[in-house]
Amino acid sequence: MDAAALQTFTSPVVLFFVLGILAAFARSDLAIPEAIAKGMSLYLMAAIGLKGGVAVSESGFDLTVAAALGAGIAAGFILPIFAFWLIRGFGRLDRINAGAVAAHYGSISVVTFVTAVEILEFQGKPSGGYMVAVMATMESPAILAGLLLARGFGSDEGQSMREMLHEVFFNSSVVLLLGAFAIGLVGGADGFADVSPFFEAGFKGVLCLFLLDMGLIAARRIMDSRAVTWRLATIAIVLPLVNGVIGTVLGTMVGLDVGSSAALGVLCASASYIAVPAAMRLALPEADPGIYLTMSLSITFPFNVLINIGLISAFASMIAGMGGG
Amino acid sequence: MDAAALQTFTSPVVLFFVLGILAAFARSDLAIPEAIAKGMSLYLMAAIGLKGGVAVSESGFDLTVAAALGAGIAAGFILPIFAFWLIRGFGRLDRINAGAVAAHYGSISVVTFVTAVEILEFQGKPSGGYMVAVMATMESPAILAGLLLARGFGSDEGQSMREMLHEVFFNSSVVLLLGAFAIGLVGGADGFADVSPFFEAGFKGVLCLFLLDMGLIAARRIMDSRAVTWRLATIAIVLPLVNGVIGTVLGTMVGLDVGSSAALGVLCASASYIAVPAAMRLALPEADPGIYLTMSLSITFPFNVLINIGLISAFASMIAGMGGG
Amino acid sequence: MDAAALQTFTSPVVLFFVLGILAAFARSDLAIPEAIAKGMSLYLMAAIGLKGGVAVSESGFDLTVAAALGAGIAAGFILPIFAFWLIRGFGRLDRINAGAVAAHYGSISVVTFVTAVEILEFQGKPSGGYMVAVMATMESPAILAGLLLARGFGSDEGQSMREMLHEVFFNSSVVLLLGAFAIGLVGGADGFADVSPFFEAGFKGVLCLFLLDMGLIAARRIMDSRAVTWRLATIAIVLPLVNGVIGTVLGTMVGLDVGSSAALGVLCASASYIAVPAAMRLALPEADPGIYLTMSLSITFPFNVLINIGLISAFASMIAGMGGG
Amino acid sequence: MIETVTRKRIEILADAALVRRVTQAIDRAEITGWTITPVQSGKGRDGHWREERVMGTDKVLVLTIAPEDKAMKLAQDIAPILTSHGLLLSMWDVQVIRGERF
Amino acid sequence: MIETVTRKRIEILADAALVRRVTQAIDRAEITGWTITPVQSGKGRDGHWREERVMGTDKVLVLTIAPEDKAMKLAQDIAPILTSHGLLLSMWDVQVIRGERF
Amino acid sequence: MIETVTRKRIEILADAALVRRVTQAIDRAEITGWTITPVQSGKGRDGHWREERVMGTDKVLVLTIAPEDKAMKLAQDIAPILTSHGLLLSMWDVQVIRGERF
Ligand SMILES: Nc1ncnc2c1ncn2[C@@H]1O[C@H](COP(=O)(O)O)[C@@H](O)[C@H]1O
Ligand SMILES: Nc1ncnc2c1ncn2[C@@H]1O[C@H](COP(=O)(O)O)[C@@H](O)[C@H]1O
Ligand SMILES: Nc1ncnc2c1ncn2[C@@H]1O[C@H](COP(=O)(O)O)[C@@H](O)[C@H]1O
Ligand code: NA
Ligand code: NA
Ligand code: NA
Repeated sequence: MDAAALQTFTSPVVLFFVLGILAAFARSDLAIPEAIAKGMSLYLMAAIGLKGGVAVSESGFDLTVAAALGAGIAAGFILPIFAFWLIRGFGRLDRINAGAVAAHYGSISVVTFVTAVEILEFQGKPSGGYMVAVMATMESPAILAGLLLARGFGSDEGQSMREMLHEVFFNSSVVLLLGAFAIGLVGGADGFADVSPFFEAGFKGVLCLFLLDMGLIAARRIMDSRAVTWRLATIAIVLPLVNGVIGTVLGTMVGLDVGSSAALGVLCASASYIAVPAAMRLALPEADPGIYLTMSLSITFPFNVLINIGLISAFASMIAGMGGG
Repeated sequence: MDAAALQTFTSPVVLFFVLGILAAFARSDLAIPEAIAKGMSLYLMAAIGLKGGVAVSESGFDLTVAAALGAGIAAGFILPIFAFWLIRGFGRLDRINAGAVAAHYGSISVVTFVTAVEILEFQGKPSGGYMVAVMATMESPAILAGLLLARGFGSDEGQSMREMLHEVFFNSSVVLLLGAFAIGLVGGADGFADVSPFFEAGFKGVLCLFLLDMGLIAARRIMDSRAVTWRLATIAIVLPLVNGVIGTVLGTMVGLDVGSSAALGVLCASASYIAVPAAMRLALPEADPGIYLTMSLSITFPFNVLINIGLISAFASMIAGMGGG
Repeated sequence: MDAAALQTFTSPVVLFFVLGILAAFARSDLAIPEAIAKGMSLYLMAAIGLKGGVAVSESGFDLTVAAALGAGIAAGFILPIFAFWLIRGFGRLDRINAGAVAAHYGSISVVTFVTAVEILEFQGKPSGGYMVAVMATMESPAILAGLLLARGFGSDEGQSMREMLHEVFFNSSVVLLLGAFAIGLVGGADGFADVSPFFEAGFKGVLCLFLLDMGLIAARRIMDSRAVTWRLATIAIVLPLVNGVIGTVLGTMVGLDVGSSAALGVLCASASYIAVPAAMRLALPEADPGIYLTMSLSITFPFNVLINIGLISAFASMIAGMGGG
Repeated sequence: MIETVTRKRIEILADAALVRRVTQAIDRAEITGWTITPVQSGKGRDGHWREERVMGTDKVLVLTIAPEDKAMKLAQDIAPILTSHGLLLSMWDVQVIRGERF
Repeated sequence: MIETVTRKRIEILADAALVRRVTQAIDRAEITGWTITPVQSGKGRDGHWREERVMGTDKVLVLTIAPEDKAMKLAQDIAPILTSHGLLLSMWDVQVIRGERF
Repeated sequence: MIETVTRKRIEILADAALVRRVTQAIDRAEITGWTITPVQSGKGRDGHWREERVMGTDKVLVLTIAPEDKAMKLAQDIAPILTSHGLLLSMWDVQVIRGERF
């Protein structure tokens, strides 16, 4: 394992995240207005979508892209099953809560992905632009999977199921990511040149402030939290480790380059804390947000940003080297 | 008519607007926080004001500028009369509502103008910097005209008239546009160099996100709307067509260049949906916002951005060519 | 005295401040959403902190830096005593209100400092990057000093004192300024390159809009205000003049360069209107915000931005010249 | 036991643009003060609306506490424009401490 | 003297994600409208929360004014999910002008 | 018919900086929870203010529902600082479902 795993810590993006965590633990009143945070997250999604679309408009769609999309969707359906089994067994949660947590770990976190893309680029292992599309398609399947695990097949009331499916396919981040991706694809590098000072030059800076906010929120939540046992905390570390390995191996197996394999690993390792919680309040209102949000946002998210992205990146390089030997 | 009318559709700015409309029709929950939208609109007005002021500080004030200002103010007083007549007759609205709608169509939409400026530049027909001042002066006259049409001359209570006049001259967009224009004029290109990375580089990107939001809001409003009849919808298309022609001819007649004539046409064609609705709630509270907002924001605005700007641009080139022949 | 004192008025940053003041006096409804204003102030603090940290990472810590820090902290404890004496005697305020006002004038205003840094740079007298750290350490001592002056030593209830000390050391601007400073220090110019398009290119533009808002708020407050007598208004002008001289002399005496001496002068001259008011509501709720906010925000702040920064800059050059002779 | 007295609490839902009409009426009724809280969205006979601050079509809730007589004066003053201005008014009895302040 | 009539005012605290469940119940009770106001933070048995719009974990207050019978219909309709959905409901009598509108 | 019980609803207007004083008093009165809603602007004896979050001079509304005895305990606890801290308190009877929760 190379030094990559540690290098993360000198990136200003990660340092701002750490600053947020420290400020929250020191009980500082530092806070970013919700409207600003929401605005930054929309900006980040539009920017990453555009960038991916432009990249694909240049490289074109090919078999690799199709393979990556297939791998992502498959992972979205399969990972929740493993997670569910672990959470019910080792984690000792009831069916409803276990299903909700499984949905979170099967889905993805946009910010974790974006941070990983920055770090991978910084380490000279850029991931393919099509990974943005993979990410967008991975957001939703796990919501369905988690719901089926929690409720079983027959028991659902039709109306809430329809609402839920709509939420799954037209939820704001899916629409914005894929929409911006399509705009990038249509406009190409030329059309993008116009708006790139805004979407490209500002990107890392906005990511810094957004991660500052996420650090504050993640740390404050864990300080208030009472619902998470040591068993669940352990799962919130083990799942990203295991899923990261699975995703990276999967990516390498279907022929992705090192950066893209690592990015797929990060997607599998990441847990949603924006789109899925909203869907779960609607579909499984009895499930306790104190459990699933604390696990995904306050444990898994920092673990991924601070440690696991570095590990996955190193692991991707390692197995790519082995395949090449 | 050249291809210009269609070219609009590959601009990312317009594509984001379309994305907003589609997302709203798909009932996605995508939404931009109001504070962010308000902030973006302030940014756009400050930037366009500054840019216009800097341009005029270089070209200087001359007879053309005076002619453009005069044409704009005249249009602001006259266009509402034609609109009022059409709305009462063909549209079958009562006096109060007809006056309110007329005020909207006599006034202007900053965002439509800004979008047109971008598109005209993109097509190699830049408009003069002084058009920003023309726009600012065109915001208010129509409010007065519409009010007089709705209420008649004698019937007004003094207090609300005074309030209204104040609103008309010191309304936030007039103040910001003219204020930033003056700052650009005083500071000139040198003073602007300092702040141009912020106000210039970010401009198109912010416009993209703002139009995304406008697309969402415009489409949602029309989905909820019940008050707009097919007669009114027809007027919301016919008025911008007719007013666009009038403005473009007027501009060409008083000697403006192609781009500026087209910009004047767009100003005449555009209908206010920010400043005037606020003034109307105050001055004509009995008028139904469901009518005037839906017409100006949900029909005329998309029609202008998607189709009419292209038509007006082509028409301006055409009659400029005729004059030149 | 050179022309520097007047040059300030052609800077777009100052012109936007003037625009805000004029708009408020004209009773325009121009307003910047609170969330946006808050976001801009966080952005400005992060940017100035980063910039200072990067500068120090290059110049290194030395005796000058230590001297500047010492001078700043000393000023933070001593200036409130002089202010308290003046406010009780000439200003005729009771003990509680006098203590609260003294705390404001002993502390600092980040925005005044940032504006001064821009103006000094514009005049070719850049201040040292370490002045950011000096500013951050000067925020809190005066809060303690003012509180002791208002309450005396023995009388405090333990709990509110503890709350207050916490507020003093972990208040959001101290945390963000020092945190960003540390990140700049750790990352250095290389790490900063990544995020500089966002934090550097946008800086002056954001400052323009922020000062527009401050102008609006400052002018509106004075229009509503009834609590400030002519005696207090006089103090709000005299204190920044006197403190500015003290700070500049202090800076020159401990060996700072012209720009940094002037910056220290501005810090001493400036009065807090963000961090300290919040602390005072908590620690001295009986004190009247109508007095301390109007003095610091509506009189001293505009006076500093429009006039005093220019004077201090000229004065710093003058005494530096004398020392050099 | 602390002493409480009974006052009327009036809440008026109004378009943001029309708030000054409402607060001027409160001032005319010589009530000591008022407080405005934001509103996010709503549905009435005109259908659904969302807060759209850019367009100035948002609404707010104006609340004021006053003695019965002043409250009725306010209600009477504002009643004629309730319909034309699309206002919504409700009021009820509340207990307050420091009754002399209202 | 203007005429006032008595109506029930119901306020329901609900997760933003669940608001449509509440407003659909209001519509089912054939109440003429509702108004939603934002909420900033709170504390209950589950501990403290802050409004975290990015995460979709914020709450809002839904308020509606209705005649007693419709109000009770709404309360009865919504009672079964109060606990499972973490809703908080309170209601009281208010006086309104233009009683025929509610 | 669903069963409702009567509780007191207390609303306290307070400076944002002083909210913890209020919520600590609520906790001391052993009330199960509280909810904070934002406030936009207002007018009192000190004249008009606007919400100015940058300056930390904004206010919020703290609302809590409690049985009468706890409500009175809270009111008594907080009465002495009402004037010095510029708080505004009003309370009234409301009906709630699931009375055991309050
Ligand atoms: N009668 C009232 N009704 C409602 N709110 C009030 C009333 N009086 C004062 N307020 C609110 O309390 C705040 C402080 O009032 P005061 O302590 O009188 O300056 C004002 O800004 C208003 O928001
Ligand atoms: N019964 C009601 N309860 C609470 N709010 C209402 C009610 N009816 C109307 N509203 C509010 O008043 C606004 C205007 O209603 P309307 O005048 O009926 O269109 C709506 O958007 C709602 O916010
Ligand atoms: N007694 C109460 N008074 C007012 N609000 C409450 C009360 N109890 C709970 N809440 C609110 O209801 C939310 C959920 O409470 P709970 O279901 O007890 O966790 C809290 O976050 C508070 O905002
Ligand atoms: Na995952
Ligand atoms: Na027009
Ligand atoms: Na000072």
